[in-house]
Amino acid sequence: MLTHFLRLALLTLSLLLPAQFAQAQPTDIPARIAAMGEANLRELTSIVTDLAATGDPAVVPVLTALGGGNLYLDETSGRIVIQGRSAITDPLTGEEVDLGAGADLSRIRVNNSLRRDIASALAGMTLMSDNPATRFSAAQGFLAKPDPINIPLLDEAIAAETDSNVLRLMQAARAVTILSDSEAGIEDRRAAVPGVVAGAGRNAITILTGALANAPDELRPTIEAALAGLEQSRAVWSALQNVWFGVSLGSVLLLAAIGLAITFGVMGVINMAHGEMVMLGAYTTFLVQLVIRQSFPGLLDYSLLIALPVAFLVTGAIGVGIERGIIRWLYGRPLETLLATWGLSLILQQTVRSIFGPTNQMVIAPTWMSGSTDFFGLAITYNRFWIVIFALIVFFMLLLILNRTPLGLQMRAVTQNRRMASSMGIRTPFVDAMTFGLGSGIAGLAGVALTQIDNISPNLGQNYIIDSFMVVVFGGVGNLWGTFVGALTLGIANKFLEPYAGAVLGKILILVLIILFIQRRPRGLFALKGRAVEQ
Amino acid sequence: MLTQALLRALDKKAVWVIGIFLAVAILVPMANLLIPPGQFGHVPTYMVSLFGKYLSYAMLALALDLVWGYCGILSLGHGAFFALGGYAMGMYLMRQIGSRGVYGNPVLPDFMVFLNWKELPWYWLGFDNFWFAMAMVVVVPGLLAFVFGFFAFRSRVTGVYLSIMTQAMTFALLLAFFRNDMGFGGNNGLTDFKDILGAPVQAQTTRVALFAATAVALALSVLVCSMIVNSKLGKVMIAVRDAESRTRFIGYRVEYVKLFAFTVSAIMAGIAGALYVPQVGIINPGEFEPGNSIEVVIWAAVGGRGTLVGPIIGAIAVNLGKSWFTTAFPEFWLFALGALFIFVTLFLPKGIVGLWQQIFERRRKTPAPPSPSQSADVERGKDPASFSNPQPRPAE
Amino acid sequence: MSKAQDTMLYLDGVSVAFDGFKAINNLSIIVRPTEMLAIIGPNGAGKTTMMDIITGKTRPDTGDVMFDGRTDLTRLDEAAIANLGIGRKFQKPTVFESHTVWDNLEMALRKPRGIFAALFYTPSDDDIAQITGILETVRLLHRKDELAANLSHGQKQWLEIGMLLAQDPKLLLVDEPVAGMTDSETGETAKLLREIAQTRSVVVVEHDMSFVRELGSRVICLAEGAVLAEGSLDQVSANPVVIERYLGR
Amino acid sequence: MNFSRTKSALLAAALAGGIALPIVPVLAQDDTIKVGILHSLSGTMAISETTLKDTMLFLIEQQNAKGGVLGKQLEPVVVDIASDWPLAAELARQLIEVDGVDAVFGCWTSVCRKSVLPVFEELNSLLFYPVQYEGEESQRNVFYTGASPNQQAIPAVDYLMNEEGVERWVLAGTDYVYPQTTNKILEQYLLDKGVASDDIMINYTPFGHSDWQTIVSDIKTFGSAGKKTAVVSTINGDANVPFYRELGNQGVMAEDIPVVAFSVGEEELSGFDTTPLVGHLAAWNYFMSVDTPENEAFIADWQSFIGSEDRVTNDPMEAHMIGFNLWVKAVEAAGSTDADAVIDSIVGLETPNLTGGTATMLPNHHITKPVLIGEIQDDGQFFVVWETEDLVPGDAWSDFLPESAMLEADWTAPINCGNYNTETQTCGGTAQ
Repeated sequence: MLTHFLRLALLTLSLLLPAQFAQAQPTDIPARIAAMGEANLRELTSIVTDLAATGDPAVVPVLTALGGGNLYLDETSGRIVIQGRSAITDPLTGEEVDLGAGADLSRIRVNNSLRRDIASALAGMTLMSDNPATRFSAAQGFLAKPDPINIPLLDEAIAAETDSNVLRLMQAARAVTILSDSEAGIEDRRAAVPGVVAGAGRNAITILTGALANAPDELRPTIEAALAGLEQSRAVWSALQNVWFGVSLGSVLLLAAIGLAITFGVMGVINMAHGEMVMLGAYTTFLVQLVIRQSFPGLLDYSLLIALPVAFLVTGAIGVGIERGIIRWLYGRPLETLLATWGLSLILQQTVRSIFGPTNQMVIAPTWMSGSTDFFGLAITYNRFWIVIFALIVFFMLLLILNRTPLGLQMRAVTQNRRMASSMGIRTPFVDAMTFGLGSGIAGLAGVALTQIDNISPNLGQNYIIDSFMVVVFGGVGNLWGTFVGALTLGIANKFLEPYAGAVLGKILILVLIILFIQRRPRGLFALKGRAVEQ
Repeated sequence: MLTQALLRALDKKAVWVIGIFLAVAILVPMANLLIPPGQFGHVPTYMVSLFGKYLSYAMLALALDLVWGYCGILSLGHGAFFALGGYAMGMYLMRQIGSRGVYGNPVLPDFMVFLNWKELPWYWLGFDNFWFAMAMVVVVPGLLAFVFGFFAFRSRVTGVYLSIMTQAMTFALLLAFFRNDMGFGGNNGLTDFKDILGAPVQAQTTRVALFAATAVALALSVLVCSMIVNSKLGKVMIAVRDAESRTRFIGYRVEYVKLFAFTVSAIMAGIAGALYVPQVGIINPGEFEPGNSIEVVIWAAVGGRGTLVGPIIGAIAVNLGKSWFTTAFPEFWLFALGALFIFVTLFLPKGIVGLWQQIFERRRKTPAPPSPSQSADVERGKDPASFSNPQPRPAE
Repeated sequence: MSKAQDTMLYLDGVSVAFDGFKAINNLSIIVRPTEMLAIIGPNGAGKTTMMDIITGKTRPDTGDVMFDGRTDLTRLDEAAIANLGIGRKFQKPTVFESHTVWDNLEMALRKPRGIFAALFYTPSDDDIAQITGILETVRLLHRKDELAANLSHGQKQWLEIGMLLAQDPKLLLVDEPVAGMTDSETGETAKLLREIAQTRSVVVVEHDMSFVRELGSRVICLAEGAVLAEGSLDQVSANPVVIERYLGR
Repeated sequence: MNFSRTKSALLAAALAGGIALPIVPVLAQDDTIKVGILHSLSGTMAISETTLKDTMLFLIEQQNAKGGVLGKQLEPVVVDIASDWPLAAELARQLIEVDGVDAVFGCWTSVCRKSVLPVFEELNSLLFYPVQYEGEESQRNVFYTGASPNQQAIPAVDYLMNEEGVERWVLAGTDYVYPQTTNKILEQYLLDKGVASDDIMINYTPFGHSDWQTIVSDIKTFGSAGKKTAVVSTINGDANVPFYRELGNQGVMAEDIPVVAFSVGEEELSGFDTTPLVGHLAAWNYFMSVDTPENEAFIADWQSFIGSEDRVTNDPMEAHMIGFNLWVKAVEAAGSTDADAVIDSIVGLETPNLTGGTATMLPNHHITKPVLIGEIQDDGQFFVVWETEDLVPGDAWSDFLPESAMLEADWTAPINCGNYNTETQTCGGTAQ
């Protein structure tokens, strides 16, 4: 109990700016909240400081809501309310309120600086919250705004802390605070440096450089040493980071190209409409999510998973249609399939453009695909991570289909010797249609994944078609492993070139390298051998 | 020797095509300059430059057909040669602006001035001289084609692989020319030309002259092409197209044959580009778009590949359609274009000319060019000469 | 080297394998100038592969291939070998179908193969006479202006032989020349080849035993990429192993 | 073969002739005034430009409802330049010569403007160009109703400096002329403001760049130098979605490293979920969220015209609206649609913009605009956090580029010059 008052006192002190709000009384909290309705940004800022100054836990929900943009003013009744997920509640009491009809909610808007103030204000009040996540963000708040006055508070929190992550962060925050406190003893400050390095993660460098600026000379060497160490490890990690970037870029290329490895690599159809299949996959995802958002909002997080089979079927079906309608007349004339499918791609693009309009469509990222994790200094974004996983799954599924299923067997039979296959009673037209459908379906799957990193616009496909062909040709036509290795090689090479050559030059270099490579190995990385290829 | 070759080129009825374009080169300018506007038969200047543009496209399509229709090399990068020729011309025109640019800088083009370039990059030197520029129009595309072709054909990169590589080439150039640091004006390219050989580019007479020049150039390229295809070399080219390795076995160096055709064709494309730029008044990296190169193939296919007049007809027809559609049905012209591509490949494998032959010459027993499926057999690797070829061939 | 002396074609210890499968296995064959050699053997014996090696289409893994006693063929490519004077006729007749019979021969005619030579080539009266002569030999004079595509199978065979003659080679490699020919045509072909063999070396690959008999030349039987038996047709066909492996009972 | 050659040759001639004859320029009928609309409806730029085409149709319909201009109805002539710039020049020529339009509204990219510019100059017609651009140009026949750098970039940088206390700058852009020039100007401006040159990082990416991992992590590293860092983005349309996604996913929060964009408006944001972007900024001269009666009415009419409640409005649309109204006023004032008359009468005319101010056509053919800074909200709208007290006049020639500092544009007598050198008192450039 006593500690609680002590904390409040400290807090109040800590947030006493400007001074005239020193006599802030808990009683006028409602008034202040009410005042938010008509306040402009400057007034709002002072009100926030003001509310924070009361140190009353009751204001936490208000500030949280304000920061999160969930605080509304009902124009008609003039009430300030919190727009929750399910219900509208009163900011102070937290009870549900019924504004009745005629309610006209308008959001109380905040800007960056205000958001920062709120975060730091909340930090103090939520450091003892029961929810570790809240405590974590609170600790972050302290990390961001170190202030000596908070040290006892931090100490207490650290003593009480159970969650190791939060604890590490709190200790870091404490270390930072000491380090940046000019009153604190040199020894303490020096001792604090390792704490910062240990706890602050990627921000450590930022903090230390900041501290270095106004550190006394006797402190400098320690900080500089620590910085040097960090820089070194960062150099190592940045190399690994590049590999990761390369892998994730490679997996995108793989996804985009693997369908082509079937239609072009296995069937020999120069499928210029491949990119459009990807695009259609993306649009299917968009539609699926649209339906889900309107009818079953609960499933929103799984919309991508639901979209996968749908996209596969839709694009697969379209693929079969194309094969039956156009491609089958052109077998043995690969260069002419190029022309026909190019025309087809124009039509598909324009169709989508006239149905959905030329502008980008929105696919919301599911929560499990947004944000990133800090894997020992490697920043790994979840969407990239899942796409890598997904690419691998698709690839190995495909291998399985081709090598372990009757359909796969027939596909290989037909592509290796059409006449022989048909004379052995394989229904070649059916197999052709299925093969092309499979390739297109996989393109559709790629489309689903691409919704997470790229525009969903009619031009989506064009951005990938050339790269896809490069990957397949580089890897060696008709060889899935070639496509696999090719995609990853190109991805990683690209990412290692980019820092030195820049994005544009890097891409150019890659293209030139591919051209040169093909001179050396005219059949690509993993060329098919034997006579089978000749038919 | 040359004269004989010329005669051989002419006695084939290519003389007609040549004649027509020479006539056009004279009549259209007259119709524009002599017949007063409004009167019947007057060709407005607008139409003149429009058709000038089409003719340069036709020349490009002809160049492509020389390698594709006759030598079986499907190049999806001819737009690059066209654009390079165009840039060479554009650089000359930029230098001609002199101090009339918005900043009045006598040497630097405007885009260099406001990007704070201090002096002219070395590769811009000499382009103030018309003849040097014209030399570059020929040399740059020719050289690129020669080097690219030399390596590609020597290491026997064929069929689909070659096509994709040419795409890669033009795509790489596209990205390169987009870069402002390259000093070619980046995305904006080269524009706002003032005059060519002292004559203002916009002037009616200049436009008409440019048109005439294009028509003559086209006639000349038809002459050159017909000279080539009617010579024994032309026959060898067709042999290469139909049965590449068989041609090797009777002792011809296939790679050189291809290299010759590819280089000549690239040079023609470059010249076409050089004639195109002053008539449209701009050259920018968009010309390197892989899509453009593919469209050129379509023109040739629509008109009828493997003939000299086919690509010309195709280029003019498709572009007329394009101009008309983009105004008449802006929303739908892509549908039309796409449908055209599919229709032609499915139902008109020999293009308009082929159709023409089918309709008017069914009875006459005239040797027809090989049907695509025949030559396709070859593409499929059924070329018997390669039956026991242990070298893997592309799974076409 | 000395062993290669005064031979037209000299293969010694030649082997080549595709993905482990030994198509040619330590093969040694000698063809003397103006000699006719018939090669028989079951399918997959490596007959065609042998021709690929000689004509530079396939590089042997090991072994020497010498032409005219001095030229190492393994270092040259198809065109160079063809220009040395080795002509090849393919199993399936391969003529340039979109060219007329005449043009086929004109292209094959032994003349400078360079680009510009070809570009500015105009047939001299001598050339025309030569081509006409060949057309008579292969009995195609009456169809000289037709597309090769319109020829019958047998005629294509002969046109291809005509192209061989036009190349005026020192060594002819003829792969199944009488496939799909009538008996009379077969006879004619045998006669023609014998004539040719007066002045040049000829290697014939054939299944048709009666035809081989008509050739009346030395015979080699290949199997699994190696020489199974060698000698006159009677000797070879009497050889039990050959009967066992190829002729069958 | 040969015969066929002849025949087809004749066919070619017939074809050419046959088509050539019917296309003889038709002079504009007197009963309507034709207005050309020159935008990309297909190709890469369709994403941005299609809306502008609809906007023009909408404005023209409104005007006709009000009785047209000079008692005549307006007749829109729409063409598709298909993101193909030589085609743009050809179609511009066709609009003017064949269709006989009196004014053209169109183009988005600089290259489009550059390619049609000579045509308008030669045929002396009018082009209204509605998009923010790099400046360094003023042409007698062109009216620039979009922002020039001093009406967008400079104020935005000022805001970041003063309000957010930014000391370290990333200038990220797509590699084409608008970002290149804008960044050149900004770099100079920042240096003048005393920013150290190693506190400025400039980065260019190709069009439609979709893999931003490296660049975003570079930005994070650059931002971890202990100084407040901000990104000034001139990244072009399509590349923005993946860019912002990567920002969001790599946890670059607006509180830490705000991004201020010059090419991201409501239209672009409608393409994705903006929750992770809340707080990032954009600088424009108009936002859909601006709360004025004019804007409310405009949005309502637009949405009813286009028949969709969720279609947004954006800055270039307002620019077209202003340009169109100014043109109408000028035609009324001149009593004719003749180009020269309009050019003379339009300078100095005023029309209300949608943000409660008035747009004035300046002698340099640019207009006065307010500058607004907005923060992205999670509903894809912008919340105006700052705006200039008074209108900023568009400046054709930047004062921060050495070569153009002493240039002025004035299309009124006596100067009548697009690049008047105030030092040498002569028309035509600096380097004389």
